[in-house]
Amino acid sequence: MAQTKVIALTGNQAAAEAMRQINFDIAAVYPISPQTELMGFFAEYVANGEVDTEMIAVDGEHSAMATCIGAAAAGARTITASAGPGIAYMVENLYVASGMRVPIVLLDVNRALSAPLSIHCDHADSMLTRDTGWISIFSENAQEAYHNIIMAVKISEKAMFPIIVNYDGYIVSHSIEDVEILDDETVRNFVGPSDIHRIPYPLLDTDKPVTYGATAQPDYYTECKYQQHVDFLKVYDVVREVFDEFAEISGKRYDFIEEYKTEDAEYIGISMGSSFGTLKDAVDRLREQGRKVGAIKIRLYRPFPVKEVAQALSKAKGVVVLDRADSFDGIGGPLFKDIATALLATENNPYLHNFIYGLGGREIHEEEFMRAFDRLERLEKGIETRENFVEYLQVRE
Amino acid sequence: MSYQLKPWHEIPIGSIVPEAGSSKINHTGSWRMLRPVLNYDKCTHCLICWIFCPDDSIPVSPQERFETDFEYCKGCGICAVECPYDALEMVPEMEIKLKELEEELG
Amino acid sequence: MTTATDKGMREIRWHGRGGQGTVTAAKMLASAAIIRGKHGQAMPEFGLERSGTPVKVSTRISDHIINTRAPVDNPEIVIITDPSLMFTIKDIIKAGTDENTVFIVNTNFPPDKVRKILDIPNNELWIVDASKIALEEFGRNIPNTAVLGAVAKATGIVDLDALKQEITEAFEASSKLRALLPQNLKALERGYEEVYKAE
Amino acid sequence: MPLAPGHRMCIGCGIPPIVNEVILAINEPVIISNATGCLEVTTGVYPVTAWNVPWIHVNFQSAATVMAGVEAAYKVLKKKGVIPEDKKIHFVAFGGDGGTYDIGFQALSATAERGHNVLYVCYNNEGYQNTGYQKSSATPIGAYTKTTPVGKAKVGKQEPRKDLTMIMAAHGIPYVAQASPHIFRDLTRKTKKAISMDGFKFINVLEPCTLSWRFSPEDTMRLAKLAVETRYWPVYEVIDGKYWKVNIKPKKPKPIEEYIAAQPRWKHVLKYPEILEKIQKEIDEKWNLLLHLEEMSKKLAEEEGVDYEELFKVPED
Repeated sequence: MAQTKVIALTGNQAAAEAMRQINFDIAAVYPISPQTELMGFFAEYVANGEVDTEMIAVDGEHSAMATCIGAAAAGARTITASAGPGIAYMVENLYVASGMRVPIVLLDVNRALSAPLSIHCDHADSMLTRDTGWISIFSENAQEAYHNIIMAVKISEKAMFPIIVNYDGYIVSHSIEDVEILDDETVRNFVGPSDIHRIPYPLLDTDKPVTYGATAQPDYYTECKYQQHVDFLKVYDVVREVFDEFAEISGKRYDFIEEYKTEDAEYIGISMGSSFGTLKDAVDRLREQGRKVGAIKIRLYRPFPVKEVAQALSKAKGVVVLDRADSFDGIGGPLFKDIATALLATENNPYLHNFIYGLGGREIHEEEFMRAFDRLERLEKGIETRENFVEYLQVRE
Repeated sequence: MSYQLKPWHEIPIGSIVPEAGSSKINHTGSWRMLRPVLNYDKCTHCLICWIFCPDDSIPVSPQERFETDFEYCKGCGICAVECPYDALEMVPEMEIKLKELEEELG
Repeated sequence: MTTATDKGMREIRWHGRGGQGTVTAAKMLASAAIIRGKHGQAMPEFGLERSGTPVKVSTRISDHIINTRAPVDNPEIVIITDPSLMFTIKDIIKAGTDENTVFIVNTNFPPDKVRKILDIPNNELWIVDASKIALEEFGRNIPNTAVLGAVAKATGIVDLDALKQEITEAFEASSKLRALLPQNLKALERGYEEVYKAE
Repeated sequence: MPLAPGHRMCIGCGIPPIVNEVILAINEPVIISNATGCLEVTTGVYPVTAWNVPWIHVNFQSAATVMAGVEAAYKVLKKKGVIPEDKKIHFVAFGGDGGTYDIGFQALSATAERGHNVLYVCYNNEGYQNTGYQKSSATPIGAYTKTTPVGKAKVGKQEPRKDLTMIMAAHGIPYVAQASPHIFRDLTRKTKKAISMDGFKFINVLEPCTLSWRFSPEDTMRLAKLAVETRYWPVYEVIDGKYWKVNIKPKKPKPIEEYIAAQPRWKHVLKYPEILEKIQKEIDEKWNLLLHLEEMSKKLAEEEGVDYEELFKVPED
């Protein structure tokens, strides 16, 4: 077990600390709120020679990801960070990175998308990445963000897929919390040293010239994608392994999902990111009223923990999915559809309802989540009816 | 242009091509309509044709130009135009093919 | 595999070289059939190939709606617009054909040579020197209109007037091609007249 | 050759000679990045590759940036001892004019400004040839493209071409040059000069396109030569954005009409004296400017006590 110390850090400071300890080879940076100060903190480490990292201040997020792809294919350990519109701008290259199977860590300090412009938190940016073939992990707080970044390096390099670590803009990134920090040596041993041969075809091995990013015609494109598809299914095992290894050094055991009082729960609420704490408080208050409610947090978002979610919902009567992004598709939020799909893996057929909340940084209170449970229960019992699967939780009428 | 189509599990990770120069499997000579015929008497082995050949179809040593590699030569004729010694002539491929066929048929 | 539930559907495959108008010819054939109230389809197989590379185009013509979008794998008719392809991509040309496949070849070779090169001793074979016609009529080796005339005669898939109408409309729509319309109509007619069925 | 046969570039394409001339001039290992375009789409066609050197393509706009990532990785891994201290690698990016003048310009400019040790070579065929010839900002005035057709209201492209070489020189990077593949000794020398300098280098190479300019494939190099002889494509180099040298000065320049007449994409302008006049004016003014810049740099060098001729010498290998 590692030496640890507890200090007060913001989410961005905790992320910068993880980056310092890992001593990434390459960090491509471009400012965008609320990510900006993270790279500012990290730049101090670079300027003071506390890390070896080549920090490249690029001309935009599209270039940030292109730089990362080049560096990662070369054989370097690579990270970048962005938010909201910046994530949208780099989406083209996210597909390239996962298609090339290069390990890269991307920190998404979750932010809403324009228009109207908002620098505040929601998960619309993450939802742009959900089909890109990146592993995606959500963090509830600064502590999880810190841990997730350390684990992400290893997951990404073992799975040979790039990985996104999400944490909520401002709510996590700019709030001070007590964070338990591992000692540098433990972290460095955990991730292992830089070596171009961590990947099978490093560009920098000029004795073995390889071609990255070829064109595939219809006779091969399907095979390339199917291989990616099959390998992405193996990510579950990789994540579990790394979670286990991390438990050994940190004493903190993570799982794909986190269940709260679901054991006997009839009605279950599901969310991701920083709102889960509020959701747990809402569950506690409803439990005080004698209501059988519980909550689930999705930590591993991609690949989606279908089996775990199905198992956790196998006895529920009703499920309310709390989406921090809208899909504008007549069906419901992105997480809602993931949960609906996961329910195909259980015999149980709970009543499913969807609320959109917390858009563009709208603060969320336990009373609002309690209202979501109330609505779910009344719908399930036939006391109320609905026109759509999805409703907004916090809109002024 | 023939290669064995491999199943998905036999291809390298990330659609990477690890075999350098493996395009040699594409015999682009099939595109050729005109064939550069070299007059060895005129050739001074200056290698100008070699540097300008878009298809890497002119095998050379530092001192010598060898016969064009017709597996790959697409027949553009740049070598014939650029040859300072007029040592190359472009002949319609069909004429050559027909002559070969006639010989074969007797 | 193409599953032609439509028994009356005519399936044609073209082999040419980029830059010689093969794709245009295939489209014109389908368009001419459409002018006559039939259903037509022409699908080039796009690759990364550049000018001069072999190109393959599928054409289907039917009295009924054509549902398939697969390339023609077992052509009833094979059209070769560039004679050198017989030497270079014979396997691709022959793929999916049998002794009932009709071949239409643009060449100045005599039939016995074509039969020998393609190894089609008994197939129905039509020959037209479309390149010569094109060179004589408008001075460039773009044999497509002459080949179209030959196809009309050899297969009866469309009538010559429909092709004339189609070519006229297509050429008149383009400022670049307008001036070449009379020569191309002549090439079409000559292709129709000069194509012959080999013994 | 760095580029193996069996690639799918057009018959008579001018790009492979440019690539080979550049890479053959470099004696140490080299890593290539490539913008999407003709070169990329015809060389790395899965499951085979024409490249005999490490090569990466990410997308249209990223050739410079991707190479910056590779170069930075090399730098840091050398510092960390992962790459041996004595291992020298050169980093070269190739892009067409679409990926360089237009969509990749922001990334190119930024990579230049950051001073990555990269040589960027633009094979400039004056249009988007990979997509079937649309106008780029390198397309000359009056030229036909699919997006600037010749009609009754408008005759080809309305604007003169952008001078990217000048723009790159304004970055003040160590080395900028224009070259023609026909003068291969010049391009080879320029490559050697470029890689001898630390920082970002840019060479703009004219690449006559047989397919879209619509000339016969055997004439590619003839046109590359004619472009220099008519002063349409001056062959010159710039050091540190301030010392200019025109490498080839045709004593009696050939008439531009000869160059234009050889290109069916452009030759209609011969019927439009006002366009022809604009073209000639652009050429003359640019030529004059270059000569003045050359004279001024000589004076500048003298003032600074710098040996002007020495500046342009290539160090012996």
